[in-house]
Amino acid sequence: MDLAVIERSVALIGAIIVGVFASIALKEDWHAEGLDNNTTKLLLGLMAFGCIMVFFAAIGVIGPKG
Amino acid sequence: MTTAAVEHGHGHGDGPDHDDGHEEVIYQETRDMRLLGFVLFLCSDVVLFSAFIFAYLYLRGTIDEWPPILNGHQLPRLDLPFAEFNSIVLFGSGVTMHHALENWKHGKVGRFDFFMGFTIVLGVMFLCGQGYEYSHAAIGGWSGSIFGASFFTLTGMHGFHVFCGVAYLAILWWQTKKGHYDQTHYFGLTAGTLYWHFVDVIWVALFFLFYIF
Amino acid sequence: MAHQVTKTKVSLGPYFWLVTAFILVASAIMSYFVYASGWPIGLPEIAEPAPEIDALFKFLGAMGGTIFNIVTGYIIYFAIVFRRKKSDPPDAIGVQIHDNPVLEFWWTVIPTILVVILAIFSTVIWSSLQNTAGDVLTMEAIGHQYYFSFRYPKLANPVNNEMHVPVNVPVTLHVTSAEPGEPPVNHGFWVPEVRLKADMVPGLINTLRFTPTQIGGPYRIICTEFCGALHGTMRATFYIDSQKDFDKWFAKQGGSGGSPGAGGAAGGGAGIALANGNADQGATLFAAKCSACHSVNAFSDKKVGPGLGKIFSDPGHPKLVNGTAPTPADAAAIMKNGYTGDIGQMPDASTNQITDGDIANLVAYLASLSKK
Amino acid sequence: MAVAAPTTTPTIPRPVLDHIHPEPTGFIRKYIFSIDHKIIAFQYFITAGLFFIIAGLLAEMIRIDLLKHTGVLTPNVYNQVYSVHGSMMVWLVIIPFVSGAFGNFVMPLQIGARDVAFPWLNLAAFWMFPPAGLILLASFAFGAPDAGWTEYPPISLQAPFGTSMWCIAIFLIGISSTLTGINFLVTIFKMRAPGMTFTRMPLFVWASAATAGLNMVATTALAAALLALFLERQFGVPFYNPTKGGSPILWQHMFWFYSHPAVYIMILPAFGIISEVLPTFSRKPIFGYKMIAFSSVAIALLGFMVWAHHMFTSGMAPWLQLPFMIITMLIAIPTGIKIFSWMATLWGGSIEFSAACLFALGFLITFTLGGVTGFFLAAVPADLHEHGTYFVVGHIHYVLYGGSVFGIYAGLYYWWPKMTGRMMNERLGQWHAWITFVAFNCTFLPMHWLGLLGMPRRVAMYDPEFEGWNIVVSVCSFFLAASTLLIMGNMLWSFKNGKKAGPNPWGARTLEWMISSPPPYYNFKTVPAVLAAPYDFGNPLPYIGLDAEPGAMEATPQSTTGLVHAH
Repeated sequence: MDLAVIERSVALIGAIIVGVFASIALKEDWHAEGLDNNTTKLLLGLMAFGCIMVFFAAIGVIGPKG
Repeated sequence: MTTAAVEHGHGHGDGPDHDDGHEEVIYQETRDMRLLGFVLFLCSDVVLFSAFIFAYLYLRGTIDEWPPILNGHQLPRLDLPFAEFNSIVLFGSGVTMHHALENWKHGKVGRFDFFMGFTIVLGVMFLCGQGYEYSHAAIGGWSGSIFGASFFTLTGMHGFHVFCGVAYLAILWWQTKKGHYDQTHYFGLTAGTLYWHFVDVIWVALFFLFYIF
Repeated sequence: MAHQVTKTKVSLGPYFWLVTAFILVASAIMSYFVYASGWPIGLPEIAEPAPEIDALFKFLGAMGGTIFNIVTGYIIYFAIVFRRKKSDPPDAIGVQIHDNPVLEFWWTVIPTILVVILAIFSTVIWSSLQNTAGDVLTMEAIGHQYYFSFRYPKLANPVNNEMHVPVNVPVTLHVTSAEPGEPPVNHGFWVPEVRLKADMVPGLINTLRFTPTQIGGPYRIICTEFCGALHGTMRATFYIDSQKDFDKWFAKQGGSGGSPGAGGAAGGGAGIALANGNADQGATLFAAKCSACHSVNAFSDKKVGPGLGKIFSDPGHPKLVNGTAPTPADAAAIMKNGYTGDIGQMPDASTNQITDGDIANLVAYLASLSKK
Repeated sequence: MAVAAPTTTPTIPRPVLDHIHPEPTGFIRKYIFSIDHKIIAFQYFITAGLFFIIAGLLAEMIRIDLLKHTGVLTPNVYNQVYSVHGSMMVWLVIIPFVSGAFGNFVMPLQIGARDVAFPWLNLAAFWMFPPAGLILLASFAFGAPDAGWTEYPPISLQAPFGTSMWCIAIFLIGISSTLTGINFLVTIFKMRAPGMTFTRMPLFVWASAATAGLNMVATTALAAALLALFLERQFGVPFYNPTKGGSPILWQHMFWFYSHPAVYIMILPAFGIISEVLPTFSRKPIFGYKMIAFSSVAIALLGFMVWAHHMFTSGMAPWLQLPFMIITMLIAIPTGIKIFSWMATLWGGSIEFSAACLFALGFLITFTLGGVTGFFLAAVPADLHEHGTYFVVGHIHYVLYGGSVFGIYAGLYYWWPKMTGRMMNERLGQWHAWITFVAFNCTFLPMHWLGLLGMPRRVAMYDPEFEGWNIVVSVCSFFLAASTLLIMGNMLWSFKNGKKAGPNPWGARTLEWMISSPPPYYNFKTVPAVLAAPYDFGNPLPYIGLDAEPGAMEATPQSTTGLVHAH
């Protein structure tokens, strides 16, 4: 139980940090062209989405109830 | 290969062999092909995971309530808080890897080393986390139920990919020490970064499907 | 392209239109025979929806045949007319056209129209297969390695390898495979004369709906999914009986009189519902209540009363009640009301202290004995 | 790659000129582990050819068993024989032939490349193929797979260890196909000769591209299905076993999601071959180039959306049957466009009945019949009668034998001179074509009626009333097998006595005919620039900067069919 709280708070903070950095990286690369950059943009974007998901899971908005 | 190719170019005396741009052209053309090939490889790998994800959703659709019943009692959900923590470990490694590549591009080798090491450490942490998860996921084991089957198979495949990724990054790191890459010729690092991001994104899907959905 | 389009117009080839006419006429004649004859299947249509499905087959046969005639006809014609002749110079070349938008438009549009027609036709017939209205006889077919068994309502035990249905009674057939304990394997249920088929998948129930229209049989029930070494031998027989014959057969199986299709006819003689009799409980009851006077051997093995081992299957068994060989209904009636006649006497149920439920179980037990 | 060079990348308007490795010396590197696409293609030819013989003999065992309605072999043996026959023909014969052999040999030559993009990957892909075949054959020692080439669970879960070996073998083939697909796609996208726009590519290249895409995407889905089956068989991981909560239908979905596109993996290259052979031998531009090219892609795309038409009877949700039926029927439209365009290519031509051309014509007829019976199977109510019967067996052989294998024969007779530098005996080839065509139809046409009258497939014994037709089928199948000896003999004959082919015996116009036969190690001394699509007979060849082999650029070919007495 305790452990869960710690995990959640770490995840929460981490999600914010990682999400922000991912978004910044995304913004920097936004105008970069080429197959590698475009793929990177797609993947980074999906990863940022993952961070958002973790964020909401950590504050208990999404996830199995009960 | 490039050097061999150049010799061959000389052998047949085609094209501007002696201008300095020649090797560079060969390098760029080879790089473009490898990049396209690598991205196509990632696409087919996506299909591999998609097929198992389809299997998981299909099996999940065959029963009324999830998780399934095993030996009379319903299986528990997985440990969400820990999964959140572990996910952030992996996603964080994605960001550090991105910064490692950026620093390499700008010639900041010291910071490259820092982020590269950071990435590998996080990758290993994630793998250990998965080991912990496996050890206390009380869902009846791999062959117990369709839950265990799909969970351990999918995350196992993903874990295998992460393991390969860590090894790959380590090799790349070693190669940079050997001077395989310079500030403008670093395709290996690009491929490594793409692969690592790919592994992260697969985990995004798995995290949602097994812990949230 | 324009000049090339006009170029194609000049001299399509000698007798081109004659050949075209021939191909079309041949296709028309062929289509006529497809519709006139039993082609392409040529098996009797013993149930709805066989006629509808055959109509689709005939349409497919006519359409496909026509397409095939056109392609083959022109290929042979072109091959003959445009072959390189010995007289031609070795560097002879063909007409240098690249395409013909008009032609390509039409040979894209016409097949599309055909596909749409076929899709609509198929969909209509498909929907006629889906209608669930008015199923009267709902029964179950189960695949085993390597035989079929059939469960009827109000029939305690499944019938093996023989499926009887009354004519003109809509049937809803649930098919599945492998009862618990058996190795689970797929089977298929197919009666070619009905044109319907469903896979028998363990843990899954598929449904076929049809209405027998022709009294007859035996027809083949064929397993169409590979189910093991002897898959090829897995057959059962399928009969469409008149209601009367069906009831007789059904009663023989131990079904208490009246068709299971007749919607809850009074189950069994003396109004006892025999359908849910349990043979095992019957066996214990028999040991306790009946074995003093009755053996479980042939009729001739007489204690106080006759042996009942083969009461439903032994032709030598005397007619007891209504001039027919004993049916479960008769047996139930005798247990209920007692018997007094040329082969002795038997007290009634109240004297023997057996309930209607007991009677159902005993009848089921006797039925199971008679099957051995 | 350790190249220190200026950061500026001069853009030179040409593809990879120097993407060529030095010619190896020494037998092993040259012929066994060569990375030359031509040698690898030969290795595919030989290996797939051997497997073709074995699988053909298995087929004859099937027909021998069915000579008697009680069966001749024991049912267990029979089931293993037909299952391995199907698996081998699909994965070890046709797919390696069309993409491994023809794709490898012809495609790089036709786009003016010196090799495929990743020669080492090519080598690796090939060397997964013979072991896979050997594993599959070795499974006979452990109780070979017996549930057909589809290996439906749950019965395939109860089969002996051979079925696990089947999983491993097919998994290997799958990896090999995926790698080949990636390799070919990159080659076609990145290594075309300058000026060879997409609409100037030969149609076989278009077909190879579509096939490569299918290989790359679909095959990994099969890998997943096989992995799950293997895990369930060996470790009891429940995916398919209904008694442990799995679903047999899941396998059918995952298997057919690959195996229906696989049908197009097998037939699209054959389409490409026909599109090369017909223009050459009717001395005409292919009719409706764009339509044929795009229809290949359309077929490939639609091919992903029809897999469940194999499952109309297996208990999907009924409403799902309609979309799959309709999309399946839609595939008839691009296919029809191809057939009609090929007919129009014949029109007004100067048709030379070489063996290759005869096989191409035979292909048109048999494949059309296969397509027509495809309509029968696509319509759900009709399929309820035909599913799992010999009608399906007849249909699949019309599209795979009458389609793919006829295409392979046509391609063999067409490109053999380019591969070996020697001609085959045309007369013998024409006899081969005619005998094969007749024997083929007599063998597989009656199967349709057998199926409609109630003969299920995968049976070691059957109802007595079908014995007559089965004897006919079996006898004809023996002739069909015998006809294969003709082409084998022809190849051996040509190695010894075949007359020198010269660079361009057929007077064809695609790039591979512009260089000597067999092509030199590096294919093209100088990579030519391409000015137009290749099929304009009568016009000068649309290539510049090509120091062509003498004789290649002549407009007048010497005719080699013997029907025309040239020069």
